[in-house]
Amino acid sequence: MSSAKERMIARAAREIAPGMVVNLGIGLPTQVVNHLPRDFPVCLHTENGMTGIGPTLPPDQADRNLIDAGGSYVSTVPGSAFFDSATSFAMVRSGRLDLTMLGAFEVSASGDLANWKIPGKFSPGVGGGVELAQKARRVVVLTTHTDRAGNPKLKETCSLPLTARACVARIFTDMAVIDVTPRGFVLVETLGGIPAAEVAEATGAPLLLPDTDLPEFEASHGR
Amino acid sequence: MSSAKERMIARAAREIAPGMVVNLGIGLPTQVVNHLPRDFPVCLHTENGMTGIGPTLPPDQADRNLIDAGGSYVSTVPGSAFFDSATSFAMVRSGRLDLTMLGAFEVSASGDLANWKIPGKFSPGVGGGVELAQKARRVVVLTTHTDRAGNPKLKETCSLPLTARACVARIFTDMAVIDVTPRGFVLVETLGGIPAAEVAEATGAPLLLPDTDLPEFEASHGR
Amino acid sequence: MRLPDKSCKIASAIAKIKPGDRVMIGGFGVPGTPMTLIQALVDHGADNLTIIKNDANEPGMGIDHLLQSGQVSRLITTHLGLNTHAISLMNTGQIKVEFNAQGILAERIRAGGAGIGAVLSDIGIGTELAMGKQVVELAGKPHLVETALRADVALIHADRADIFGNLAYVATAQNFNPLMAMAADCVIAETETLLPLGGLAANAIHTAGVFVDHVAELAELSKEYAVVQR
Amino acid sequence: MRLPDKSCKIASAIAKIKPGDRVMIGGFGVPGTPMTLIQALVDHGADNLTIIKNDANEPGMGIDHLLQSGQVSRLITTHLGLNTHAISLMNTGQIKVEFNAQGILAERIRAGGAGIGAVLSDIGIGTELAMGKQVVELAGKPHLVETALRADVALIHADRADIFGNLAYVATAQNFNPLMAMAADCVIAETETLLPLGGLAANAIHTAGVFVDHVAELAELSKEYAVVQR
Repeated sequence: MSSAKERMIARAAREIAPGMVVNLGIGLPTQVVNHLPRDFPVCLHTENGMTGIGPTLPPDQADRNLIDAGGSYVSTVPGSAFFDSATSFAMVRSGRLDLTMLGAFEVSASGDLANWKIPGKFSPGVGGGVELAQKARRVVVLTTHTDRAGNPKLKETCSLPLTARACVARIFTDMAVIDVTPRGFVLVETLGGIPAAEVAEATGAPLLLPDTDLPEFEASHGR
Repeated sequence: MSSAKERMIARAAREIAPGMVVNLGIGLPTQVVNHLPRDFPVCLHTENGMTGIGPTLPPDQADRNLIDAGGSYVSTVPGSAFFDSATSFAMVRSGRLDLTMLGAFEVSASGDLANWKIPGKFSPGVGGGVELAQKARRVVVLTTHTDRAGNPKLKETCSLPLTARACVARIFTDMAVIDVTPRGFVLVETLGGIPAAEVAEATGAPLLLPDTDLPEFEASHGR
Repeated sequence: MRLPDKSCKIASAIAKIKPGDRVMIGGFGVPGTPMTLIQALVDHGADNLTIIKNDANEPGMGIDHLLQSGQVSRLITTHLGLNTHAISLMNTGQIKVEFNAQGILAERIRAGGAGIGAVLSDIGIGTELAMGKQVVELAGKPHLVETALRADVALIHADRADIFGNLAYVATAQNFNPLMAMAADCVIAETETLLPLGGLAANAIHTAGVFVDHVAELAELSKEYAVVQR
Repeated sequence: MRLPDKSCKIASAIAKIKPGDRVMIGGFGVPGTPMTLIQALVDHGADNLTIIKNDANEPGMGIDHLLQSGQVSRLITTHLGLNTHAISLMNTGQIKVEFNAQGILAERIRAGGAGIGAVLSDIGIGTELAMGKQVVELAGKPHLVETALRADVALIHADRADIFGNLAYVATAQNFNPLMAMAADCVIAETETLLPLGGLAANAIHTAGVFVDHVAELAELSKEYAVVQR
């Protein structure tokens, strides 16, 4: 993985405050867990029916009945609990998730998220993403700033089918940290010396600058 | 208890077929269990969250956490299960109760049941009775044929607030067994030599006679 | 990663309850009724409460203490049959009582806990329980809109718990507890035994700790928890 | 009183499935998927089935066998991401696929199992998931009517069971199994271990036997139950 992506993931890990209940979406978000201190007080939730996820395991150490929603073999921690799918989403919809980190195809300047369908190309179904996006108390996105063709993934409005409207609070990319505010995208931090103008250039909607100096990413978990 | 009531209860016990799931309402119905053979294959359900009820226990043998919906201390049998109140009524509403036996203030000739409220006199709340009456696959009633003042409890229409409409299939009284049919009340059996005319006299709606000879109650469980 | 510690003192947890709050209280009869949390709420004194509980216990027991102390203005319940005192307060207009069919009360609370707005049910159609309720046609048949119930605080009784708030119940002490433990902004559980993390088997947990905000071990079981002598 | 014995042979239980039936199948990925019951349904051959399952497993595993054999005409699911074969059948119109949000599929099945007509939910409002659904206002806010789902038959995988059909699951093999085990007219469970009555602790049962019609012990675990090597 590129070091920019690694730094993005490490920076996103700092979004997790002690005591939170957190769901890490499939893909880049799952890797955030590797950047948490070993004794960090947090409860990880997976929508297939578990709280208290422990480290992922290689096949030879795996329990055939113990996976996360992405199909990875995981482990327990002291205090883990198992439950059915209705209970799992009861947690999500009733507001017991403090934070979810999701991937994205597109995010709009009003916080709309599109991450489940590209008509004619990719339509595997929505899974648990709609409820996570719509109901977690805070939704942040981890994504490359642009797609493989260099087109911006942060846009004025989404062109793809939506996962949920006005749900994203913050976006971590391989270039910057960007907040979604009532005024649109606001640049919070840039990555390792990338000029703000370059971030704005790669963003498909106006990018406001904060009044204060822009900090740069710190890669370590600063607590 | 009068021997007529005892015979009514013993006769009602014969309504329970092997393999059934049965809920016995508070009062007379609860006593039906005493008339089942010891090894009879049946699953008793109580709406406060248990299947596989065993015999009631005196206080000195009771488990403080193990009661039925009427507050009696009960016991388990091998295979008993405990669950929450939502699951308990899921069983009821989704049709997993083969039979419920309920008490009654009034039953109408169309099978309406009133058993929870006497305005101005008695209004403790409906409890689980509505769902049992409306959703058990078969609802039978155990009741004295008349109230203490001698007024019929089987009537053309109910005057008290209803528990559920058109739910009662059969009524066991201290005088007779009576079916609720599309044509109204039909006498099925009489108790110990009571003439059909006397049963009809005590009934507040037309009582049809079957085409065949009327059998009398058998008190023993005839299997 | 380790799971956070939510163990607490009962009085400090109960102190969060404000006058006018909606309070769910577990239990069906004695089993599962959090007698000690109820006593702490009496000591705390918050009034004008709406209590949501299956039944009103018996005179001199459980939530009857809250009725005696005048802290309750409204009761959402299914049956008061064993508490003549509660029936008397209702009949004289000193408390407002809303009766629900028992399974519908359970579903409404579960819906609140599940983040669902309402359930559509045909229970009570054609009876006075249907009065005043919104009706929606479903496949040509009328259904009642049974709206979700949530509370500010839920008071729960568990048999065993760990310090993250994972709970296990026994026998018929389960009843409304697992439902109410999902359906309040602040969930306070008393437990007969409090265990360290890992003390409960992950497959035998009835309420996941994610739903629970505070858990307190009972120092002793008062006589109200005992078998009722009738 | 004793509880009835519901133990059975798999083939005779599966023989009750008819062409055109709606069949719920537990599992999320491999854990909890009743691989042996699925194979028996392939052997049985009933076609034109509507399958209700969280996901379509992977090519050559689980319900993909039913897709391969052409027995499925419709699939109600949440995600096909790991089964390219299922996606291809969908894209070429050989099967109809209805996607649900995962938690809404769970609630719809639970509602079917709970004898509830529908739940009202705001999930998916403003997205294409809301298209074609009845809308009801609740406290001034639009909610979608998510109708209950029931099936003719449910196929369930348990870790342990007793002969009355009380079931217990392990780890993340629970998922949709306890919900589907409530929501079908005929519920068939396979179990890794079948115990006599009393073999399961009454407090640690996940699905009460009242919901289950037939229970069969697995003679062996095929390789499809094993850890997937990727």
